[in-house]
Amino acid sequence: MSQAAKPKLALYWAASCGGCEIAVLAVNEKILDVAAAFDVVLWPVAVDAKVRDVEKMPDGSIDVCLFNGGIRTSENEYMAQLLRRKSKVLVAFGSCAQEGCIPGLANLSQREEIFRTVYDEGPSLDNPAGTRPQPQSEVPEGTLHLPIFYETLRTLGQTVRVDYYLPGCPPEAENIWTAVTAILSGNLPAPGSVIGSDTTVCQECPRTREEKKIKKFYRTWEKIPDETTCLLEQGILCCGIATRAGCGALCPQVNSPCIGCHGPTEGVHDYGARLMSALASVIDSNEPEEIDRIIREGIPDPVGSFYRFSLAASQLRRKRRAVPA
Amino acid sequence: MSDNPTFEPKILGFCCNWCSYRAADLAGTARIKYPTNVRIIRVMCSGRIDPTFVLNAFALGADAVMIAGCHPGECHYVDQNYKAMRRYGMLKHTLRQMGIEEGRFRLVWASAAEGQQLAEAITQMVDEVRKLGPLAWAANWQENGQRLEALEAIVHEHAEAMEVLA
Amino acid sequence: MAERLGIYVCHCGSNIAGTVDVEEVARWAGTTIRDVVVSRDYKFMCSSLGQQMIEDDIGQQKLSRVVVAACSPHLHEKTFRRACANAELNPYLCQMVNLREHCSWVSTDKVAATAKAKALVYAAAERVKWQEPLEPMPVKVNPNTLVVGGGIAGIQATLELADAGYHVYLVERSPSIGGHMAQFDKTFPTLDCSACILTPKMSEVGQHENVTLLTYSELEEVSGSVGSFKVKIRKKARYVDEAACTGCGICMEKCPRRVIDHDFEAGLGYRKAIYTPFPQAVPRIPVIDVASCIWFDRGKCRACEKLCPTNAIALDQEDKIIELEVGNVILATGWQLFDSRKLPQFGCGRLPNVFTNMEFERLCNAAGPTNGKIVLRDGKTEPESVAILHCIGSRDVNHHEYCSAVCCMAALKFGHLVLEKTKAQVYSFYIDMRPNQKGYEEFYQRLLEEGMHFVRGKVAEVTDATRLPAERGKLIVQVEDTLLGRQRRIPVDMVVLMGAMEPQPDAKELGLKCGISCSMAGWYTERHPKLDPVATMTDGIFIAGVCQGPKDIPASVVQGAAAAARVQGMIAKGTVMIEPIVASINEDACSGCRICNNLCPFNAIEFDGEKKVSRVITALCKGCGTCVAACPAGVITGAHFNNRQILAEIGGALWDASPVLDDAPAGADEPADEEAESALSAG
Amino acid sequence: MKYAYYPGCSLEVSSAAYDVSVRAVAELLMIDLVELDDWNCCGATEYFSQDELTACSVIARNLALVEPRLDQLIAPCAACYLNLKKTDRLMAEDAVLGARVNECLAAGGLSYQPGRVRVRHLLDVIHDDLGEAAIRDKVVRPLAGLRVAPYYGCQVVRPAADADSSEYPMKMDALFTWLGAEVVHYPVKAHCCGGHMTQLSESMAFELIRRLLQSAVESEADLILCMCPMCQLNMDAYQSRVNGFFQTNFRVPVVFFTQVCGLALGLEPARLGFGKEIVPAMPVLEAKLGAAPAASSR
Repeated sequence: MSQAAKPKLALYWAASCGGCEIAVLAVNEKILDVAAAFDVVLWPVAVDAKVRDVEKMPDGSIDVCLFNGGIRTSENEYMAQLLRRKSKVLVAFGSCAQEGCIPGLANLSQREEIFRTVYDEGPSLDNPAGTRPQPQSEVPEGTLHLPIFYETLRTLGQTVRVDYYLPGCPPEAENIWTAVTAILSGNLPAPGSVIGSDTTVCQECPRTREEKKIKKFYRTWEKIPDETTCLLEQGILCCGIATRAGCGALCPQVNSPCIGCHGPTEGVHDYGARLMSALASVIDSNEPEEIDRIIREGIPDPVGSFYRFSLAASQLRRKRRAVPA
Repeated sequence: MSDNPTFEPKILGFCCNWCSYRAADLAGTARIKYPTNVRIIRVMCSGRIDPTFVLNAFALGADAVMIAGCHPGECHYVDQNYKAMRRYGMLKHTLRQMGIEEGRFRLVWASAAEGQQLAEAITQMVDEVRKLGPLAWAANWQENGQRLEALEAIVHEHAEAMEVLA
Repeated sequence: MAERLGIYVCHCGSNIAGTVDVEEVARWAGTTIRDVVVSRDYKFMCSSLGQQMIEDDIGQQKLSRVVVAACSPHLHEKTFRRACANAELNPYLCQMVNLREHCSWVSTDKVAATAKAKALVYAAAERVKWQEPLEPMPVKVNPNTLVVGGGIAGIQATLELADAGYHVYLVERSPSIGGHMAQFDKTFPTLDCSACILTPKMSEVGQHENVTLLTYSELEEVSGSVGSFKVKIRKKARYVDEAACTGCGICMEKCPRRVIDHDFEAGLGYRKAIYTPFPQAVPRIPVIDVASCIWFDRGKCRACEKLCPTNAIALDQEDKIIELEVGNVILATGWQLFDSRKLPQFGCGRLPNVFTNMEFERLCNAAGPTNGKIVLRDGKTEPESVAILHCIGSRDVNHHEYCSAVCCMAALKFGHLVLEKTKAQVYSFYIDMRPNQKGYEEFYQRLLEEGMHFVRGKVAEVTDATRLPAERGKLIVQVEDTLLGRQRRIPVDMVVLMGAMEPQPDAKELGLKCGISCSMAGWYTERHPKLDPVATMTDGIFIAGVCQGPKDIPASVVQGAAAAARVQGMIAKGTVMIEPIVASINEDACSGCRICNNLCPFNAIEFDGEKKVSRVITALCKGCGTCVAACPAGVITGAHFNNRQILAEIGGALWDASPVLDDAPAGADEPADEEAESALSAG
Repeated sequence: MKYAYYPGCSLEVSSAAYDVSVRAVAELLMIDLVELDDWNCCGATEYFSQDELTACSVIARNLALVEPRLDQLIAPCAACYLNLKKTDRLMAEDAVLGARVNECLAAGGLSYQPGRVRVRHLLDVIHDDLGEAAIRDKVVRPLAGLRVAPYYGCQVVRPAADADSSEYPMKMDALFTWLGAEVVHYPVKAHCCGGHMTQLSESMAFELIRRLLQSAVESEADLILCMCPMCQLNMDAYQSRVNGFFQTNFRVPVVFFTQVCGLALGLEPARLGFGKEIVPAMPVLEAKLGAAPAASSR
């Protein structure tokens, strides 16, 4: 198979932790097959290719681009636009690109708050001058620019057209491999769809399930759940009921509730809404006051609990910016 | 408080087929007047109301959302309105954290005979939301003007870099 | 392929057009909403011409969806669905917009109302695009009927059905059928004896081969729906074996415990601890009143048991729950009498010679405690003057605002009976005289001629505080005679309070069991106050008699017959079509989390332990959609109310609210905004 | 139990007996009365017929004087009771009036939030807040054999029906049954006592008073029990003139219910203001109950 004939692959890392990059390597020796199968044109952490090389390529000349991370800065957005233009198939790789993930929870704060924490109040900071990065700074050689930090973190899908989504924080190696081979073999689902199971984690969860009634929600540190029965039935907020299967119920297997990194199943408009609706429905009380108490005491941080991975992709996307006093 | 007196809130109302929707019908037949701000959507039961609908309404620019069902214990489907009550509590809790005032999301009960009561509840809510002012949710997503400049700056710098190389 | 929408905006004469600019709405819809191919306004859409117009358009314009903006779907949805069906368009592809009840009638500002109307139309148009063709589900109508309440209305309904050859289960709470009518002496305006016209009907019910009579029984539970209800009846322990009892009456004769009869005799007469309410009771099988029976009180006696010739006494009997299957239910649960002690100024319960209307009925009744003699509380003195006070508890903002309908005529009847049976003067104290049915006005005239005195005024008080020697020992009626414009004090020997009819105390509870609602006053709500008075909002549940509102015997009989006729119609049809609005679970995607399992009050969701998935039992599903909203995986769909449809409706309703963004993309998976694109294409 | 106390002018002079007996009985029943400091006129009938704002302001001042820690005010005089209640209600119903009244109060550095103070009558406090058991338990000298006619008048029971039924009140009847008295059937218990008619048309006033006395005599009552200074004054002070006017010879003692109540609770007549009435009550009381035995009295 000649070099030229190899399909071109690009991997990019925007606003994310880097776990996705490691996940790619977690396919272990198969990575060699990847290398053999593809001509990797861009992968900042692994190969020495420059953005300008990409810019020089004709549009649509990259066959597959695995894009991880959300859109937090103007640079992220620029790269997203660029890689969209240059790629035939753009894959939102992992939770950050798909629905914002943990960085998306920053949408609960105002940009100014974030800066204050990062540049002024961080315990490890020494910044008496209160220096902040500036989008523009004049130097003898001329004007230098830094990317600007957006008010709101957006998902890749909210920024450019995305062909496929690969869920997970990070995606599991085997799912990555399935996706890659699918792309290679060319038998792909409809554009815009998520490559993964169409049911939820419960199906992969070995625990026994009964009808549900919840009188109190426990936080994970509040009790050690029994190993065999459904965590939710024990009052532990397990997101498995609403979360796309594919991980093999990793967390419940080790007696820890699903936190929802695979996001919602097909056709769901708002992941958190599914959880809220389902959990509220099985609260075992008809007294408004008691209901409020059960919710307040058991779920002190509702957004963090229901939208841990999907706030940026949720219908409201972020906390209100001009919050009234 | 709204600084704009001419502000007419847009409120979405969800009514159950058996009690509250009929209460609204009764308000009509009895020619009871109330503000035009509420647009009613019919579902079979308040138990059908999915938080997704409420969030969707807010995201699409509703200033407030009202849910109306049969009185507790009088649900046409025995006790499904209690599920609505629970979801209301849950969603209210989340909306608080998202910065949406309680006055913008209400759950009211109205039996088929309570056209007057429903009309009053609507009037009251409209007044309250008028005071709260517009919500205009999507405005929260806007970046300030710097965004396009910044993108252009990157494009420009990269272009320069190319020239240097060339 | 894009849908082809037709939008039809109704003027409803001026009902809608008066407040909403309907031409504008139609014009706007035609030019603004995507996929609309025709948009018309018309004077009366529900008229045959209006329907014809829609049908023609569907044919000629190849419409695939229809939106009718007119009145409440509860009024005309069926009409327009039928029109669509006539034009071979699936009826469920038609959506109504409630412009009249929800917009024009409740608004005054035409501009605002028109804007609201547009939003409502937009919502329906967006929704209807996602609606799917559905087929109603046929259900066989069980020909058996349940009638609740053995008063005259229930009796009439029962006999109509039974005579037509259909089986009826008649459930009556008290030991005998007959209801209040059995307590009366004469009936206005014809003055024929109540018992003479009622008892034959009662015994006919008792003997009818098509009637299963369940007295001393109460409706416990109703499940299922039109055509196939399942009902549970509690048959209270009678302590008498109905099969064995011949109704000879020896037990009642020998029972040593005599108690005041507060029910049938309104406290004026006595009955035994084992009793039938009255001699002509149907069935003639007595019951033991546990509260007054010596055996149940002290554990001795058993006289009835010892003396019963057929050993029918069964002191160890217990309540029984009977389960029945019926196709339709008729509620004829009647009324109770207003407690006149709530108006202490009239002395009821305080001044001995103040009587309630029911007490007076018993006084007049030849079979009553005084054998029909009208006498004072002492049981012997004939009154020389009688005052009859109208509107006690009715037409009174402190109690019931409604007019109790029958009291005027009953008062005239009482007046006549007093004049006929005694030499007394009779006074009627009324607010308005309302004898408004066939022969009633004539009866009023007759009483005027017979010399009954009519004083127009609401009585202030009835007191025994006398001022003049002549007043000694009398009851003084203090009243403002509004025709004379004078205060008057009228001394009388006897006062009769015309207490109002009020809803049964448990009417609401029973209504809930059957899924029907009560008016603010507590009467059952009919489907339509004028055009559908005996049907209710719940198919297969009908109402008849006073439980629907105060009315007299003829009116109750009419309703009983009407309800029976409606039921016969259902039975004749054989099958009813029920709305295909049900939930369904996509089993391939269901993970068996079992959140939904506990949510259905009708047990329509079963869990398949084998496949580990949940499943909806369509026959039991009533389509509330609670499970649809609860499913965390979003794999339950509610027919005709699915997420797509409702979200589209929301989007439409807010078409003018969604702000145009100059910056961030409006929604997920949309290409970035042009500005940014262009900025980049510079590179 | 602590209640604010508003005696009103009558109880200082013409109806002093009411005041002392109210205080004595309240003390014994452990009803702690905190008299308003610097209370003023209740407006009587006149103020309201003059100008509503003035009337409300004058009356509201008294409500404003109720200590923050207290939320109930006892006013034994029927007129005071009615006016205080009426003012509170008007202020609540008409926000504008409420605001204007508060402007006036502000001048004196006071303010009143409608609904803050619940105006009560001692009768319904004893009947509702203490109740049968507590009262029966306190009786040391049952009123056995004493035939009393409870008279309620108009202002306490009308228009506000919360103290007792406005059509046919019964709480005093109940109280005196608990105290062991024979409560006679007194159908005119809520009829008119003539009120100010004594000043406008004696003939009418006297006829109204006559009816009350007449009914008491017919039901062989030993005395009439009042809860309003005006009623007591009309029936007691005018009784001889009524006799003169109608050629009758009524001698029906008319006293305040708290006075007789006090006797049953074992208080000495002296502490209950007996002797101030014009038709003396002691003779009949002693005849029926025996001379107040010092031993059992407190």
